[in-house]
Amino acid sequence: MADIVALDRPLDAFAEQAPPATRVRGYWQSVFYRLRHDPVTLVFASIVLLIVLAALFAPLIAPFDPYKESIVGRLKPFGWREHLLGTDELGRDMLSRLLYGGRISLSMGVVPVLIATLIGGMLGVIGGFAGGRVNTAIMRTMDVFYAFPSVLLAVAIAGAMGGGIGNGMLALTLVFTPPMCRVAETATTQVRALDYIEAARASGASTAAIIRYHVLGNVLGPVFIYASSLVSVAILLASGLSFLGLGVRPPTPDWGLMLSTLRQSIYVVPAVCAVPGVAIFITSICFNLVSDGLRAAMDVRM
Amino acid sequence: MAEVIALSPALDPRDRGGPLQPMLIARDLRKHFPVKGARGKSVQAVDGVSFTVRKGETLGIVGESGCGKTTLARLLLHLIVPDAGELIFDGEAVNAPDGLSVNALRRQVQMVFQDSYSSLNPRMPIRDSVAFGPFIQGREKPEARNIARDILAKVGLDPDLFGP
Amino acid sequence: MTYYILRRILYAIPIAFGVSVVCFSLVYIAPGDPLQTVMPPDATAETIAIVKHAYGFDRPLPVQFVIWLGRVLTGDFGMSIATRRPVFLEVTDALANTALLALFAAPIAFFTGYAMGVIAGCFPGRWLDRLVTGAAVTGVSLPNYWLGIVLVIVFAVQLMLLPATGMGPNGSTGFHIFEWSSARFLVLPVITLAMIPIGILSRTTRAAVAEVRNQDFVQTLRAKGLSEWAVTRHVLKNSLPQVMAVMGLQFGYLIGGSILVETVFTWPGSGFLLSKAIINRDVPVLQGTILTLSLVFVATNLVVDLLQSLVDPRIRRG
Amino acid sequence: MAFDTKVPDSLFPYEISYVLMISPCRAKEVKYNWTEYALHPSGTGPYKFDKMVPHQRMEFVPNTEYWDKARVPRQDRLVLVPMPEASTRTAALLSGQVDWIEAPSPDAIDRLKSAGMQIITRIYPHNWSYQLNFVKGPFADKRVRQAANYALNREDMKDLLNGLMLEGYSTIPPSLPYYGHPLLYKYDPAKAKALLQEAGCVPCKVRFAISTSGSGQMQPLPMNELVKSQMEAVGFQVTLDTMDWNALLQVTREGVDKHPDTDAINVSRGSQDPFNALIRHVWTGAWAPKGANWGHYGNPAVDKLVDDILKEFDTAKRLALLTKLNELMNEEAVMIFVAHDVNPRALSPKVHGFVQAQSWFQDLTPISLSP
Repeated sequence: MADIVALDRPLDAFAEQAPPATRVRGYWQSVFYRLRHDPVTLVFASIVLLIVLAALFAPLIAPFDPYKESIVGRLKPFGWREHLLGTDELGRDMLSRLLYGGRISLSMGVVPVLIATLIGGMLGVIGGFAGGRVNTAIMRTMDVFYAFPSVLLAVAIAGAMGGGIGNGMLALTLVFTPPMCRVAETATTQVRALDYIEAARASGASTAAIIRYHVLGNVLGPVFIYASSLVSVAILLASGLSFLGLGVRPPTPDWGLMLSTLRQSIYVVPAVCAVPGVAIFITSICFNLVSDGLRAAMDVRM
Repeated sequence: MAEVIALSPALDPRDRGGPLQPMLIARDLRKHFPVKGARGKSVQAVDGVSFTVRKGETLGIVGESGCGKTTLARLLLHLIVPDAGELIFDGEAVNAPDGLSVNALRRQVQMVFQDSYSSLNPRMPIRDSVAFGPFIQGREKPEARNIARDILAKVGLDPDLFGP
Repeated sequence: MTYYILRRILYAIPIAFGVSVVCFSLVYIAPGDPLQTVMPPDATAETIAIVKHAYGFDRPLPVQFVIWLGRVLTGDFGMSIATRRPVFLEVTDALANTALLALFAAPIAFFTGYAMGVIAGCFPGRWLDRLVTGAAVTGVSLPNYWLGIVLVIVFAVQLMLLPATGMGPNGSTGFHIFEWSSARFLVLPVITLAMIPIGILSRTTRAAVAEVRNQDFVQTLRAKGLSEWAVTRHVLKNSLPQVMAVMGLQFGYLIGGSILVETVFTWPGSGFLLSKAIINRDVPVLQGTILTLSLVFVATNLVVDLLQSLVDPRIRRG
Repeated sequence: MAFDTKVPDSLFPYEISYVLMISPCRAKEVKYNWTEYALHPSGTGPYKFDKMVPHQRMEFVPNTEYWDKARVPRQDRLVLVPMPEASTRTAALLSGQVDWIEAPSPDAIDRLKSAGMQIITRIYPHNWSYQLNFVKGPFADKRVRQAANYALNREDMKDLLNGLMLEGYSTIPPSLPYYGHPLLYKYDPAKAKALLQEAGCVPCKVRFAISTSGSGQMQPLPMNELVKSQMEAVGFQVTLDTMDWNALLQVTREGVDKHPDTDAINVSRGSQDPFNALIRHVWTGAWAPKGANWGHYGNPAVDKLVDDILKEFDTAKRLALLTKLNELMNEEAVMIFVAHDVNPRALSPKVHGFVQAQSWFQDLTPISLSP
């Protein structure tokens, strides 16, 4: 009987040698687990966090009032009278303007991506799930906007409407909605064709329940990864619009606009004039690297 | 139909029709798909299929790909509505006014898919996939989870390994 | 095969139509009444009446659209407010100059980007891969118009090696590509323009090559005893379609998205024309340039689409 | 040749230089197609049009048969290249691509000098100021106008522009014969605050229409930001409506009726001759859109003075009247006076023979280039 018993419960033989049962992680825990063990992404994620916090708490940490001019203190190099990063063409403190400017540059970059993710994502899921005429209608309109290179579409809309933060953000949202919708639609159509959707329907789940529990979970991954990669593109595009005078109006601080107005004084204090450019570069490269890290952590093949 | 079943398995309290009532009876099931473009012509996926499956019996349906096996399976679960024909599940007509509601049918019937990779939601722990059925049929989350844990244990899977 | 080409072309026509609708509406989303945006500020009342009739501003919107589309198809994009020259003339001259930049920037970007991507893809994880990935992500994250300014300061002003601005010693008409006196004007703009496509292309190629290398058929090739070099050749062929799609898109961006670089270098291309149109509130030029550039973008995408199907038989059955 | 004017106008000889003429036979030749005419103009000046590449360059060659042999140009070819961006112009000069640039940005002056460039400046009839809205809004009250003038620290503005300007206390620079002794609004913030209190305009909300760039506009963005901060220090609340040069010109032409909420426009004006310098800003006959009196300033005393000037053909007497008009305009503070441009130019060391005139027009013929 003994061997029968053994046969009866073959698993036990292995149980003792198997390592202690590792804690079972849900999908999101495993993503964070992988992220925690990826030093490169952690470093850049903390830099991004630092930048966002610095912009958020600009009023508290900015050493000077970003709008206070002092003609005597015009275009001074780094470190001139506690102006760590020097002063701009009107003698305003560069560090303070950089912090306050961060608010606008970041929001002009991040907000349109968020809105585009919401609208584009929703349209994509609806189009992907409904299929048929609805899908064609949505996707073909998106294709029309897809036909414009992103810079061109942003410039066309902001240019026609006359610039300003609101128009700039609207233009960027319109630029990012089509690609976001396309990513969501592709992900949704792939998911919809999988068997567990049919299994869910077979267990009596309504379409809403299916979308909520099965579709969204799987679509959010690729959508979120793609959105994170769009942020750095958005920041560059937003600063480009300001550079062309289509974004923020003076005297409001914004990295793109500061870069443009400081072009005139590049011979007096080249380092100070480079500061906004460096800020744009660091922010966008950090967002890019964090996005790559996220993709590696989340995009787990079965 | 009158032969006596050998000693029937232990009575299951939910067994409505009694041990002798065939589990599933299909009578003249029909499902045709209109062909886009060519009006009038249609693909006769399932045309007048009838069979009976008794309790404890296993029915195998064999056919080349595209002969309507999957369509038939979907018809049995009412995932697609048959054009004609009748479905009797454990003595009650499915989707008939006095018979078994489709939702009730769904509680007792499920599909098992060929490709295991696509039959489980990768973003959901196994225990939650198992608990999804009872949860969607109205059970509270904790209760559904316990049901899932019991089932996993019953089939020899250690529940702790399959869900946080 | 021809059925597939026909279908792609038919598919592109509604897109082009959609693009023209968007461009048509640009006049209406501009603040102020459309007539004011299309007329020079000091136009006399009588010319305003003529134009009002020509544009048919008094007619219902769809009719106006048809009139506008009819005129656009015959090449009449209206008059530029700033220079009173026919917009079509302005746009075509400018487009030729932008195309020249793109024709130089594209091969450089595609070759460098592809080479970097392949190297990174074939040696994943090694220091070479990290170096290439680092360079690629830098290229993508750099604001290229700022890079342009820095390059001008360094190479033109400090070192006086290259010209700072403009196109050729005697303008675009006297531009002879094969003489160094003209070609030297291309160097800085092309480098600046190529930065982003190099970054994007090397990242895409690296991902495509890495992915193909993981596929089972690569193991079987090795099992059959093919040399590593032969295996790589197979890998490259299989990763090409995906890379080509991105190349097509990037070429379109080089043509359509070069507004910032051209503004920094005052390169008389369509991008610079667009930035001037914005500054002068010259809506007809804005509209005409954007319509032309996006139609070119649609055309390049279509061509790449067809090329891609040549390379990858699977798509042909599509 | 006789010109008969509809109304007696003693200043007409001054204004004739502003009337631009086209040769009728060439116009007929190109069948009045102005695009064609632009490519084949004709004229009798010291330079001959050689060719033009739209948006990029225009090239001239000397007109050897010019009637005044002394002024036949001493260059082989004169090429004009439009570059809207000041930093691009500076880079073009420093990289040796061009030999002469207009209006370098003030901050680039030191770098240009260190590269051996000649920086040429000279006061000329130019006025960087704000034309005010006399119909609706705070500036209808003279005290508010005077307060705005007292609020400005023009020395600071000069530092901002690296010295490239003359403090502006009147519509015209002191070098003009009919400047006289106008009331000067030296920097006096206390007086400005007091005037605002007295006028009961606290805080005094005003909206300025300004441009991002434009001919004669000097460095509009930084200058306007400085004016805004100085005026706000005394109790004004300034909103800057930034638009591009063409849009601002349109606002200027259309006049105050079409833009009631705009309290001032920042458009630089040439003050070449008495009419353009003074009269057109304050004469009721020049109300926009007909003339340049944007804010519809109307004052019977001024109108009478203008009529006397136009009827006075004796230059000495007319000069006295003009001086009286300038002093009256200052007393009335018809504008916010800020600065006079010095028309800065940067020339490569190889350029010789250029003498900058006190005018918007310059004589390029004597210029020569050493190898």
